[in-house]
Amino acid sequence: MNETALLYNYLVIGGVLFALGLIGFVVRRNMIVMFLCAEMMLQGVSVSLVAWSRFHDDWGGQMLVLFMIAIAAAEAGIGLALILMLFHQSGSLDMAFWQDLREGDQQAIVDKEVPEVDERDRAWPQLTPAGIQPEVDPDEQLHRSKI
Amino acid sequence: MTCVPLLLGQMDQLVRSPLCWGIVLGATSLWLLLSGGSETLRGIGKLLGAISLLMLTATLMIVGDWSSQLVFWVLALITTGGAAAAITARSPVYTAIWFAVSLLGTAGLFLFQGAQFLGVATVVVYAGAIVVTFLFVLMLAQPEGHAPYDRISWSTFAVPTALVGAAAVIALVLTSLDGLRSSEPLTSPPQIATSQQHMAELGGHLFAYHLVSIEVIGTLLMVALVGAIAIVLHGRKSRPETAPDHPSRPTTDAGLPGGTP
Amino acid sequence: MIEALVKIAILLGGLMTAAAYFVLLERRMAAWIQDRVGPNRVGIPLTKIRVLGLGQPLADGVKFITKEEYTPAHVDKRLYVLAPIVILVAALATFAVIPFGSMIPATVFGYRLAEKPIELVVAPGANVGMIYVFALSSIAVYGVILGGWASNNKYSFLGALRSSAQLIAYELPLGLGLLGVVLASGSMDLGVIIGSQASSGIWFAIAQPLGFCVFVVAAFAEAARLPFDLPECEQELVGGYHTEYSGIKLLLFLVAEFLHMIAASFLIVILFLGGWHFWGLTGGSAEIDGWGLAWSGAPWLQGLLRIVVLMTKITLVIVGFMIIRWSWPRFRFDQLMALAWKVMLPLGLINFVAVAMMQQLQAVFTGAMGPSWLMVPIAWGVAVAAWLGITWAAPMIADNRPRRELDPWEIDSQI
Amino acid sequence: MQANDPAIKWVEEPQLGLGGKMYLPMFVQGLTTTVKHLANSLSGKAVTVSYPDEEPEIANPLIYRGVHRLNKDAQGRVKCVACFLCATACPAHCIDIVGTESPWPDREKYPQSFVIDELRCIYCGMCEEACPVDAVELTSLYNLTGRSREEMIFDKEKLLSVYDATKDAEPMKSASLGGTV
Repeated sequence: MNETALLYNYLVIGGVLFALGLIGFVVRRNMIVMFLCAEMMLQGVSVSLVAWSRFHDDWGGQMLVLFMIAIAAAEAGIGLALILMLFHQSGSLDMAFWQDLREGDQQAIVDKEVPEVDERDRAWPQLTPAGIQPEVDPDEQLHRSKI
Repeated sequence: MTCVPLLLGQMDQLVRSPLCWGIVLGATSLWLLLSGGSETLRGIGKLLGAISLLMLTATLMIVGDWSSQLVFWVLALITTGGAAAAITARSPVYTAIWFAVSLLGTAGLFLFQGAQFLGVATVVVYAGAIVVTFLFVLMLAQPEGHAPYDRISWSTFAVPTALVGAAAVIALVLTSLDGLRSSEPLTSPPQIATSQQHMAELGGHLFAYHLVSIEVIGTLLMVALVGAIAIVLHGRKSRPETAPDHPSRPTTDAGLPGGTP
Repeated sequence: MIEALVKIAILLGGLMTAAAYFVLLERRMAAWIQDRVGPNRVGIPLTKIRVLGLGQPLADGVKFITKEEYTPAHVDKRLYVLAPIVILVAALATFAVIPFGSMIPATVFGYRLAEKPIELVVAPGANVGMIYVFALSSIAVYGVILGGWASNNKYSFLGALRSSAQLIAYELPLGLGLLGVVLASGSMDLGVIIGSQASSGIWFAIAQPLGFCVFVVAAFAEAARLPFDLPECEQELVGGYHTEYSGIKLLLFLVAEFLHMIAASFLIVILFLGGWHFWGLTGGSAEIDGWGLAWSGAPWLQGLLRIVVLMTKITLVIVGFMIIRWSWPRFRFDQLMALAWKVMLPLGLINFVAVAMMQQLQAVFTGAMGPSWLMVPIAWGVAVAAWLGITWAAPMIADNRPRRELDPWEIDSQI
Repeated sequence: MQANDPAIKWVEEPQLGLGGKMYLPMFVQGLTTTVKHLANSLSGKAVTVSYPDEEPEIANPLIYRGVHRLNKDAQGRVKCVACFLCATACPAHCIDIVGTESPWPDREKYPQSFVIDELRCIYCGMCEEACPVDAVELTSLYNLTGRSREEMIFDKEKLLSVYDATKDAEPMKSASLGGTV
């Protein structure tokens, strides 16, 4: 295999992953999605590191990725705990609840227009009825007919 | 700032390459997908995204014979496509699943490089533990999987700004790597990729040269574990009876469980 | 390439048939234990010949396939379809690194099969063998969790949550039980692990009894077999994560469950019960060496014998799974978690430390690695001591008695 | 109610003995039971009856509750006196009687029609208990089948014919149980 091409391709893919993670982190508002996007950026770096490790025939890059995985695990634990706590306090995973930390002269972001919730989504968790209700004969209610 | 003249100098060359168009198309598709348009716009965005992914993949260099090239292409598409789908999916559960798909692609890329242990460890740790835990939380917090804040971004400028920034990152990577494209191919496979005793060598290296780091990482994990438990316990105790009403609070959806205090 | 394809075909065919017939065996075992007879009617189709009900799997399959496949209106369609596929693929892919025999000599009856002896594993020499199995078992969690969530049904969802919590919790003791073996044999390759047991003649169940116990319990939990089948307990969750499934999708779930059980018994046998090795019968070297007087002229016979020994052991372990199913009631969920975190995890750690120390001692005194008879009494001593320690600590671990000094409203904060 | 309320009676849970704490003896105990049953079944002591191949043995036909029959008296007349007690007692409302004036001097009424819906019947035996003249009885016929719902509605003739078919094998319960009629 062409080692240079391999390095080039992996670095590009790593860069793309990093960029996509960056976009997601900046754009999305769901705390967990933001966290996953941060992990995606880490993945991009890992891909590049493994490529360099192979190119230089050196274990160092792989070691670093190994440590990154461990740190990602630690980060996930702490992050999850924090997110859970924030969720308990605001009742929502929306990051916009936590704008208190902004600078004093900054405007808080308020949503100008909220997309209306799709009716299908709204009705979604309902269970379908179990079947067609049978017709009831009123006479049947008064006395049980014999044979 | 040195990259600006570099970019400008190669602009001419860039505009004529499919790479540039791939990036532009990709940015357009992400813009369509992220800015909360109608279903038709999203469909167009998905189509454009697929085209741009294919274009970008096609501009990658040829790594070897057709079979390994094919495997590489598939893995690259899974990785990048999964990542793109993850950041654009509206339901966070789908985000987590697409991220897991992207992780599987990454693991495949690691295996393709001969980094067996890392490939499998990525699946075990990331896909197996982290993402599952997140799915867990997502499902508890948002059982219906739809919330208005997953459909809109911070403001009108957030999406274009992020896209321009990301495009700049990719362009920077591509231009700075341009030297690699023209360099002569190296074909001798490195020793670390062909080793028959992969695990033994990796372990030996890990504990011979990085012993202190291992200890530090172990300690870090332990502290993180204790910290996570402490945070959750603390949060449970100091949970206010009624959450204070923030003036800056954005719109809430009455359908959310516990959305309005 | 062709060799690998043939092995995959044999493995897939064998596994699917085995899964089908283990379902029959399971039903008949259940019946026998409950003083019944069990399904013994279905024989050869279109005839009236009944052969111990051996046609039952075929009839069941036809029934499942021809049944109405009902997709409820309230499910998330894409994930609902994806879940059984994910779980089945993960369950099948596990077997890529699991050896289903030792070797077949290159020449059988004068007919040359291959350049060198054929190793009976789809991906021979996988350095990461065991971690690969772990990775796939963690992928299987996705099938369960997606199935439960996509069904949009509270029972399914509870089943999925329980299942993911249980599988993640029991992966730790499973890994710790395994680590002892990896440490003693010096490899994660399952073939090498069998080889180290075969050459020394000491199965790891003998050398590391504590690790064996921990691993077996964790394997039961990972395969979600009774007494750990909380993800799908019928009485509480009406089937758990596959409540809303029917037809062939349900079949995929059930087959995947059986494949998990088969994989678990493969692992138990390979890691702890010597794999294809049996004293005085199969020889101790990994290669087919025509060991022993009887087989010296026919190396293929030795290869065949090893397959037979392995399969016999696996069948026995599966029968054990089935007997145990009817011997104990299900755990309560908090008991299950307490068992994983407060009993199995410490026991696994003790085992791991003990094995590491014994390896070091052995290297110092005898200069040799691998299992040795010298260390067996020490290992058993450690196991008994650890077990007694857990017995002593049992009241602290699972004290379910009511606490009368507590106000009911305070209990939540005390837990 | 507080936990220290004197009205609460606290019951101590039984303490586990050493065997219970060690789990292993209990483990062996459970396994032994299971394996014992397994061995029993394998040696042919399963309690299942393979029905179409072998007929089940009815241990005591007198108390078995199968298909109904209408008994006849010594002159071959139907014993029923159309008192409606069985129809009243029937929890499933499956007995329909049309009574009319009896042509015989020893009773006032007799059933012009006597119909039991065997599909609706729950085989509880209440009619048998209620009958003052022991006319309705449940036989030990268990394999009641039919191809249509109509076929399963037994009229008087059919019920009498059940008596004819079973009277030799199963004599009237009233006689064997010391009845008066």
